Amino acid sequence: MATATVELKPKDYKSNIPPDWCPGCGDFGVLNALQRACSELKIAPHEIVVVSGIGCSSNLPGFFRAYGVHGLHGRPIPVATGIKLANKDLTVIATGGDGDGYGIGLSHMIHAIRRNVNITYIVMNNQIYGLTTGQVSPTSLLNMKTKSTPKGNIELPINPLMLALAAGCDYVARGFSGDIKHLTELYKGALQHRGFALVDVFSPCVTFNRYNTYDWFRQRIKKLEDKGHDPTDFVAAMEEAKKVGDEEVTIGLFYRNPNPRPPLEDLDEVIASGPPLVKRPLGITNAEARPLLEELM
Amino acid sequence: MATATVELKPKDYKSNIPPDWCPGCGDFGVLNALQRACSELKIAPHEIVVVSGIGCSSNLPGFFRAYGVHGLHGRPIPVATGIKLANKDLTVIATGGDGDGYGIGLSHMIHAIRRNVNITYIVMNNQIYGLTTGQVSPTSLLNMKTKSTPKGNIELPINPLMLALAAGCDYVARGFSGDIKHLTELYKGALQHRGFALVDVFSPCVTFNRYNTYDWFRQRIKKLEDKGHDPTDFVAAMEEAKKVGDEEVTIGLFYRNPNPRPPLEDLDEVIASGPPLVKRPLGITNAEARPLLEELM
Amino acid sequence: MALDDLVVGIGGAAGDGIASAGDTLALALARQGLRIYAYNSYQSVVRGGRIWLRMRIANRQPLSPGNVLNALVALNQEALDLHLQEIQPGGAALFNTHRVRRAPEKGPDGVQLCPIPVPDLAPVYKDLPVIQNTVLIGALYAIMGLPFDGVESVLESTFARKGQKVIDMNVGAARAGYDYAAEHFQKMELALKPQPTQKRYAVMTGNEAFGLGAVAAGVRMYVAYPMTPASGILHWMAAHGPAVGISVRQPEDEIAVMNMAIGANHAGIRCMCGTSGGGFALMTEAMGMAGMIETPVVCIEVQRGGPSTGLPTKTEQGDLFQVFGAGQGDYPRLIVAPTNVYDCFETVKEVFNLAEKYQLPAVILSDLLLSEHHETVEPDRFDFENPPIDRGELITEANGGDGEAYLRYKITETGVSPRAIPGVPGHLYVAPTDEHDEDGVLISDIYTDPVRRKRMMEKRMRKMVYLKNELPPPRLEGPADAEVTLVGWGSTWGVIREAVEALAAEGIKVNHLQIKYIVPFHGEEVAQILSKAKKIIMVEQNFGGQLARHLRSETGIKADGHIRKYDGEPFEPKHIVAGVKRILAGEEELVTCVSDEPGWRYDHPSFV
Amino acid sequence: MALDDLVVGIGGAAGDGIASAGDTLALALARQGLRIYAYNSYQSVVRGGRIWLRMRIANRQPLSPGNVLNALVALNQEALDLHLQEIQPGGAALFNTHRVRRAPEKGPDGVQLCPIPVPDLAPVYKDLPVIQNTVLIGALYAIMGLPFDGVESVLESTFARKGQKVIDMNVGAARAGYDYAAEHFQKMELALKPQPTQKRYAVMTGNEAFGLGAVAAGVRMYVAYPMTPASGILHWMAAHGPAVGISVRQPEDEIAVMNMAIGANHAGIRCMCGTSGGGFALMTEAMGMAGMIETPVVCIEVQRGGPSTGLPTKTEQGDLFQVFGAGQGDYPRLIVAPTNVYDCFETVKEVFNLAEKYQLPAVILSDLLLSEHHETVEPDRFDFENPPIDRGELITEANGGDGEAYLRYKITETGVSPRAIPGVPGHLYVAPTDEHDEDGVLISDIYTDPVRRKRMMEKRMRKMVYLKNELPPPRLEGPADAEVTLVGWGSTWGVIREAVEALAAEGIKVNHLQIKYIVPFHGEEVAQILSKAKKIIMVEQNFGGQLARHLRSETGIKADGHIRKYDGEPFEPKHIVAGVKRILAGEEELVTCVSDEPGWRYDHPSFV
Ligand SMILES: Cc1ncc(C[n+]2csc(CCOP(=O)(O)OP(=O)(O)O)c2C)c(N)n1
Ligand SMILES: Cc1ncc(C[n+]2csc(CCOP(=O)(O)OP(=O)(O)O)c2C)c(N)n1
Ligand code: SF4
Ligand code: SF4
Ligand SMILES: [Mg+2]
Ligand SMILES: [Mg+2]
Repeated sequence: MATATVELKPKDYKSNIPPDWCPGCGDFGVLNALQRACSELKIAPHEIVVVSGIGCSSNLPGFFRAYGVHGLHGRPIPVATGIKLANKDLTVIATGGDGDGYGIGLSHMIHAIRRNVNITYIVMNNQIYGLTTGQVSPTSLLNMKTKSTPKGNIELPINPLMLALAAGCDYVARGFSGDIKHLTELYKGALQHRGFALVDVFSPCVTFNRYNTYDWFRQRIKKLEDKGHDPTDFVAAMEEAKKVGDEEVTIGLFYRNPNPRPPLEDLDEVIASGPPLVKRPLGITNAEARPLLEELM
Repeated sequence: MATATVELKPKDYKSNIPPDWCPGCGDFGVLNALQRACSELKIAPHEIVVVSGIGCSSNLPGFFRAYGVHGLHGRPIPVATGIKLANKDLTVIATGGDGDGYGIGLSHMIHAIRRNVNITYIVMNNQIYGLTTGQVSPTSLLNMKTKSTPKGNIELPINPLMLALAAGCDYVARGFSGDIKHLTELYKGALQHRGFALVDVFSPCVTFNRYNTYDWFRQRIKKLEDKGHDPTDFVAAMEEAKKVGDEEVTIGLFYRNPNPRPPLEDLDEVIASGPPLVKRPLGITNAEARPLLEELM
Repeated sequence: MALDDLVVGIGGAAGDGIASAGDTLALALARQGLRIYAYNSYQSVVRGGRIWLRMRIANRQPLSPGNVLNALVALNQEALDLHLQEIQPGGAALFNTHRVRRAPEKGPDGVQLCPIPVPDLAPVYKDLPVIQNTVLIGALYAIMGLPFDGVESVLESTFARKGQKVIDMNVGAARAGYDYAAEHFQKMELALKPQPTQKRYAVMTGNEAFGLGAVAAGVRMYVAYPMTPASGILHWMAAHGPAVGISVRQPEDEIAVMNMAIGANHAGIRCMCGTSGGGFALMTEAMGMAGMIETPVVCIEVQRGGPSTGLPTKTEQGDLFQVFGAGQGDYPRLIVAPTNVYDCFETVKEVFNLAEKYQLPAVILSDLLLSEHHETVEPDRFDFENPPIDRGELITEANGGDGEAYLRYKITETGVSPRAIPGVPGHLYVAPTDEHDEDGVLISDIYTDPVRRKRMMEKRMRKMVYLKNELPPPRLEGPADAEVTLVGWGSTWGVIREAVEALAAEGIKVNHLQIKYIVPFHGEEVAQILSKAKKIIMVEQNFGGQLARHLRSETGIKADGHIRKYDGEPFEPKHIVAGVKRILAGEEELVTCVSDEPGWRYDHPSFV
Repeated sequence: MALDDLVVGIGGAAGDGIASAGDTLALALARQGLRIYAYNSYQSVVRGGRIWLRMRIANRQPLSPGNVLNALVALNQEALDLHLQEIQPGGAALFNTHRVRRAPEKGPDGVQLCPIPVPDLAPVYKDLPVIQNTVLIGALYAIMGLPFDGVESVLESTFARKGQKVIDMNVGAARAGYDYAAEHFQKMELALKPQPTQKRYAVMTGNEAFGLGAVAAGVRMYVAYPMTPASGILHWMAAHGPAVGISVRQPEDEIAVMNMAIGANHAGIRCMCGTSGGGFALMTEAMGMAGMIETPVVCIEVQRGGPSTGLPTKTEQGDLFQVFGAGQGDYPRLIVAPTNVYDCFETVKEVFNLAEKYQLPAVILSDLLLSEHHETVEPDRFDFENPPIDRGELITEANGGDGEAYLRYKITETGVSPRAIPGVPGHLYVAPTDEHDEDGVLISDIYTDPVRRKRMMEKRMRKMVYLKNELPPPRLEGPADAEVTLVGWGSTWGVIREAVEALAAEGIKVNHLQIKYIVPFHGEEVAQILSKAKKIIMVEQNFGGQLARHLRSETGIKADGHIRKYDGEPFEPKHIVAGVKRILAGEEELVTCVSDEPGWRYDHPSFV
């Protein structure tokens, strides 16, 4: 991660496009904290690529001043992987919603974790499909009424943190978009972590999720930091991650592997062997290529 | 699960087609144990549907005398889900390989688990892509040399049992195709469990996986039953599932929830409300449908 | 001249409640025996931006959003600023003086400005700003000169579940608007005739008609992943399905949707699924599977503006080739593009019967326009009993049999093989996506056999011949000796038909061929019809002229002219009228239309 | 008459090592300056079943598997039983007396039976049964009358890494077979002339040529999920890529493959991916994304027998419309079907230059035949330096700029907008799959604008016009005044060309148009060429006549006849020759061919 010498303020990460989210949407906090984290870490906007899927949350790249790809629903992670492997000097952030990441895109996250692709993945988890106007999501709580479950959700919500831990993720955190300072710190840790980092963020949808509101969260949120949780303790992390539901909502850094695995870019022999692929000269001479032909002769 | 009164022998579950697997392939044991389990549970062949994906392993339905669907690579679970929801009286078994189930199809398994679709899922895990002649699989061990990783695999293998547990699976087991008796018992438990049951089976590929051979397994295998493992203890199950690698290979029943969640067919108000959907009469009269029109008037 | 056909526009922002205002208005009019056609131009945003709902009101059923604007209900300043100039003489602009602070002194010539002091008329406004809609609808009703009871009855039923207090509040607000307008403004000169109340219409969207069609077809499960503009089917189903025995499931993605639907149909129920273009892209592999294992399945593909995520809330007919080319290899399939709301209902019934009879996957190609626009329909034309459900050669019970082995994929004259469903004794088989023999045994692995492979391929494809013979060929509408033949497909039927009438009124004789069956295609019949055409002009809501290409590939016929629109907004009759005239004048062969009235446009700050 | 062109068939089961026996033979011949064309008919099974490798050997490069069988190497009883009768007079049948116990007394007329006592000749056989291949290849070499050093040199290099002992054992076994055969059997009468050793050929498959093409094109990453028959590219890349700086990754599915490839190209490297039909079905959504965000990407789609899983190890040209219709909506794309092994190499270089220049997704349509058959090629024709890499208008460094804001999607005459890659200062933008303005800002949400939308759509599609102008139109091969014009596409070039020659030899004058560029299509040029054709006959390896349909949609031209094959086995020249004659005789308009020799057929027990 290259750092810039000029001073970078959060506003330097603000595009000219005002976010089109509903007033009060949790995603404002997610954006805000990310702008702060990048400015505090002094990562120049042109060295950042934010890759999203499709959803309200996935509109974020348009509001964040950096390079961006606003891709397909559920697919930010493979796009981000391709970018990172092509240019390992870039800071690559994948982002999107709970439907995008834990529904249609779930498999990509788990595989990216086991490969340890060096990206930060931020999920704006509002427990609903926002952009499509309020259907059940894989993180909707049981019995939640939505447009597609008018009598209440009957499917056990997914536990993304447990899944990430089970998949071998070395940095697993959860934040709340109502606590920007706390969230900023989680992002900073994630961005500094070399390897796949998951930051799940409870980011209330004020329009379609009338249940998991700011108030609902504020009444339940407990910070791991206040609980004396040791983020290097995998078993404790699993235990804490397991607790979800109506009583308590835990946020903070669940797990950071004290002996992190090397990221994919260090293990792929070609990528590890030199500067970013994109900076390597193209072209091969006939003489250089000759052994490839000789082998077939 | 309906049972037949006539006596059913394992051979009654044998089709006329001799398996086309390589001599010595682990999948013979998987098939054999499944035929035994069904015969011991006396489930009539016509009340069983075996749904597979694509792979050597996925050829199994052709050799098992029952109804079958030999579907698309990675997609047996959604097909099996559709069948089970349409006709909850059937015993539905989804099966396939490690590439099929934990690679391209991973997301379906995790979502089926949280929905608790009442099917048994058997994965013939040979830690390689067999049918496509030997590429790396999501369960290939680190450093394994394959056609697509000639210098050794650099991606952390997936841990399907931990993922299943993290996703909320109420029946999680692992068997070894070299121990048919043990495997038969795991199957029987899975088939009797009302809800999603995962049976991961180490099923050696004698042609393309020269590392994880029968011998390799025999030297390492430990049975949970011999270890005094309590399958109702979730935390212990996670701990045991976490142990994988070169030292020890644990098989047996990792977890069975003593208070299992109800399966999806009991929660879906329409399906739960009567006989299998397929047995309900079709057609609606104009009078019955009238309220639907009235609402728009 | 008193108008007997007028367009009311309601403009505001997302979150202003325009859709429900439109619903109230539409239902009120329908209950009074008037006909409406409403189209909502909205944006892919949940709050803010711009919504522009146009409702055409007439005694005769309108078939398109129309060409003009007669009355405007501006819910904010911007809506007034943008659309005021579009209003035709004789029209009116209604607005809430509290939201529209900078109203002009006067409107365009002949247009009445109707400022309405909503906060005074409905004091609840300060806590419940959406009440402005109710007040303004009331006022509009007065200006249209219609009796208030239409609005009243709708508000009563809409709020029935919320109790008398809420009803009273709403009816009071509407009444206040009605009375205020009656007192302060002139009535528009309209020739709208409310009908006796026994003649009531339903207000329906294409998506609702699809849902009703599924009910009639005996569908027992609807599976979908949300995607605009197909989500309306999911919402309708979730709300209404369970009461009529339809289970509704939302899986993790469209791959699961299609595979699950195939599984359910394979097990013997009728299961439908729905999506839009991007979701359908993920279903194509499984479409081929259904073709290969000969399991019927029906998917509704509601097209929107493409390519890729494109214009999620805009209309287009851009997915013909995606559906045509779905999946690798050749396999039998049915692709049908219904032409109006009634046809949506009929098509689901028809397509399920055909999909089951021929054991193949079927796609119903709709688009945002057809699926989401509202129109009045005659409820009695929705027959849930006819045509009856025909499940084809389906074996659902052990038939005793003659001892012969059951061949699931038996080679037959028609290509159709009797289909047993799992659970039936004596009919065991495996349905494989690999090539297989009559008994389902693979002929892709050790039992390779080119001769059998060829026969099986031919068996499957033979079904297309018989299927085609069952489908009614398209019919030419309008005068045989027309100067021009307009050819369209699917949802544009209505607007083309209105354009034909408008051209006739100008003395240009035009007839019209609308294609509903895309695959199989009535090549010979169409060629026959078009061979008599003097000038063939294709009308398509896409860039590339997808039907023109399909038509040419089927018949060799190259159209003489093309009218296309791909800006996301639907055709208005005027676009087609102008296009035909330009082509006739030899000015252009390809006319591309655009909705460039100021009301459609929106500037944005630059990104960097 | 001494044959100068003969076909050797090697038959056995999967696991018998036929492929490597074929490799040894091919390389031995190539090193002696002979030309080969080999096609392996195998089954989707890892052990057992049947493998049937046919190698055509000649002094002039053969372009197809040929029509007949001249020599048989039977690795098991079944291979002998099945293929013996196919051998032409003058031919020979070689087999191991230990594997083939029930050999007939004598072969067909003029066919020499050559039983070879492998266990005696190579005692290691009992522990290493695959040594039989080496012995039999040695024997075959003697019977073909070729000097042994070809085989010897190949065995030496093949086993070089295993040490002298292994080399000696293999060379000894081959030599024993050679000597035994020389002593006991007659040489075939052949006119094969080994060339001086400085004229050496390489033996190459289409997949290897694609890999080499990628190296030449400057590809820095290859991404694929295994799928027959595209896996050969992955295997070649995994084995050779890293040494030339190509990273090879195998993600979790084809959706990830295509999205990752797009990401990598977006970041500024050249990244290629590959798959077969079923995998491509999962890539179509992302194809549309690449079209929309104008990121170049290249995918090789190697077709196999469909529909669905179909015939995984058999050849077909059945995916034209899947690729044509990939993804919803209209977007620019390039689809190219290379026609031979050299062309595979050239096409990758060409297509990357075009994809980057026009910033669009490109698909190279191959098939199992082209991708997996082996043929001798002249190594000097593989030029890695020319044409040079042309990356189009790519901004990889801050250019100081003139202070003007960077517009990633600037509207230009050609539709191409200079593309900055992430990391370059001063060029920030977002690449969105939603419709967007020149600066990348969405015009699907609040900034909806039909006028801009229309312009952006036109900007993107304009690229197709310029792209087309750059592509060489197809050329008619053969006499201008021919009786018949055969039209094919992609991989069938060679077999059609040989059929043309065979027909000429019979006095039927035929010429030949092979289509390489599917999209964009040279409609005018093709129409021009075909307007002069007396009788147009399409030759396609599929059921539906996909190119015939495409041709008609582009030109209106309806072919006079069709020769099709969809049994999974490739065309042989004789199929086309017979088809042309039948069509000329007016017997049929559509001739479907099948490989129904007994050697292709395999019965199976019934399932139930
Ligand atoms: C393949 C595909 N399927 C469906 C959609 C429609 N779609 C757009 S956003 C979305 C879900 C949004 O939910 P989430 O990811 O949680 O984001 P949110 O809007 O809640 O921030 C869906 C289903 C799509 N764009 N592509
Ligand atoms: C969409 C798709 N991609 C790829 C393939 C090719 N393919 C067939 S089987 C297989 C993997 C087989 O591995 P596994 O699932 O582990 O089964 P095994 O053969 O090892 O039993 C692949 C990649 C396919 N059929 N479909
Ligand atoms: S709908 Fe919900 S998630 Fe979307 S912008 Fe509004 S509040 Fe945010
Ligand atoms: S290749 Fe491996 S998995 Fe496949 S049949 Fe042979 S041994 Fe079994
Ligand atoms: Mg969400
Ligand atoms: Mg495997």
